[in-house]
Amino acid sequence: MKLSVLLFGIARDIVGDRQISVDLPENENVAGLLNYLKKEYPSFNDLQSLLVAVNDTYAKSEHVLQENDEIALIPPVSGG
Amino acid sequence: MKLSVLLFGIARDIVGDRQISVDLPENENVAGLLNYLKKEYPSFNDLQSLLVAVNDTYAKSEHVLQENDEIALIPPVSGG
Amino acid sequence: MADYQEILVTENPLEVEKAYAHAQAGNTGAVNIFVGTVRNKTDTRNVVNLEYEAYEGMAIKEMRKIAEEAASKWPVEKIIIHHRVGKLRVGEATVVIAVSTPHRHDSFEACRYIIDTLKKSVPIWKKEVFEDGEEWVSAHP
Amino acid sequence: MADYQEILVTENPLEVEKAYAHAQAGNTGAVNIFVGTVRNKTDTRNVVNLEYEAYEGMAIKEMRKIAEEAASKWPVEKIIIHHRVGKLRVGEATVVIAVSTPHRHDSFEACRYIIDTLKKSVPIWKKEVFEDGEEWVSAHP
Repeated sequence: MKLSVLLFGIARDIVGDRQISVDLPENENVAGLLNYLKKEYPSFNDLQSLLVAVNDTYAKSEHVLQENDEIALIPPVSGG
Repeated sequence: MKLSVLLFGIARDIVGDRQISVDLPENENVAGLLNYLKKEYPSFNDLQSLLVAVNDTYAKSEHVLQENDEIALIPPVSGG
Repeated sequence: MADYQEILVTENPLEVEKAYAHAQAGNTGAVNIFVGTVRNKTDTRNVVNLEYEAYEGMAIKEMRKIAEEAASKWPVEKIIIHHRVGKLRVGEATVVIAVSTPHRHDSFEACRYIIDTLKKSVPIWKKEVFEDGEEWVSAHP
Repeated sequence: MADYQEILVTENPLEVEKAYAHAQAGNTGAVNIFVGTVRNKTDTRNVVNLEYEAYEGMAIKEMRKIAEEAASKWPVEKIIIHHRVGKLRVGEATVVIAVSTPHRHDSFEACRYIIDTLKKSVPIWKKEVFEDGEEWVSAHP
């Protein structure tokens, strides 16, 4: 399945784009997506944390992704 | 000695004036002034507290008063 | 008066933005502001208005002391204390305290210390005027 | 959205007085306001400006959740959270949080809970631009 992933902050700088498209097996979960991205972009391993949001909500590792999900990578936040 | 005492809040309402003059023995202290006033105006005994300030500072019971002091009665404060 | 403090007792309406502007300083990362306001009820009685009276010279001196104590306990940049006196309507600000610090937790703690201490020691008195009478707050046990 | 909350992410300068005005309510006796501002230094490096970026839809959703949590823990009247994004200069306000409650300690505690939680969970990112480089805050261990 094709997933579109939104990128912010340092994650966007690492990838060099606001959004990427990734091709993963059906029923892949959040942990699988993160594994894939950390291999493609090793600099992600240097971050203090890297979370995934699905449809505007933080998602757990075992959360299964679907093609129409709005997926975003959340590097360490620093608002306020 | 003659002392002038400033009155605020409920203390002013009890006495009915912003200021009173009291005549006390030389070297009378804060405790003596309060005793005198509580006899003259028994309603002072009903207050939650009654402190005395001398020259803009809270004064202890044993503090000795002098004729030129600025003396004020401080009923329970409720600022803020 | 130390120039990190600004202490004011006034009959004019208080402006939160003004206290904030004065609290802002170059090394500030955080400003905590406390605003006390006139509530519409005390227990179940409707408040019509409030009257504040201050022993002004001493009140300012006591507020300066409190600001000094706060500045000795926390690394504050600025401390602003504006207290209103006179007749106030429901909703109006009675006191505005603004404290700026490099880091946020200090701003919360110093500001809370200042309002808590102010309520205990500063010679200002509040009279609540109800629809059915009036009362000096906290006067009686 | 519950009407006791007002959550805003904006590129426009924040106004403390506006947040205060919205937090005011009839039964309010206390308003605590926290303002985060751009400091002129981080450690010893001079900050030229800050850039804030938000994942806006999710940021608003997370701030609403935080406001709901605060409202379930303390008897709040209103919760205002205004967060600035874009390019900010030293001294400008990055976030304004205002919480009104009947009694003052609740306003301090709820406001502090909101800023502490916001800093942990809301998807907003800050880049510090120094005289000699730039850095996403907290990105690396």
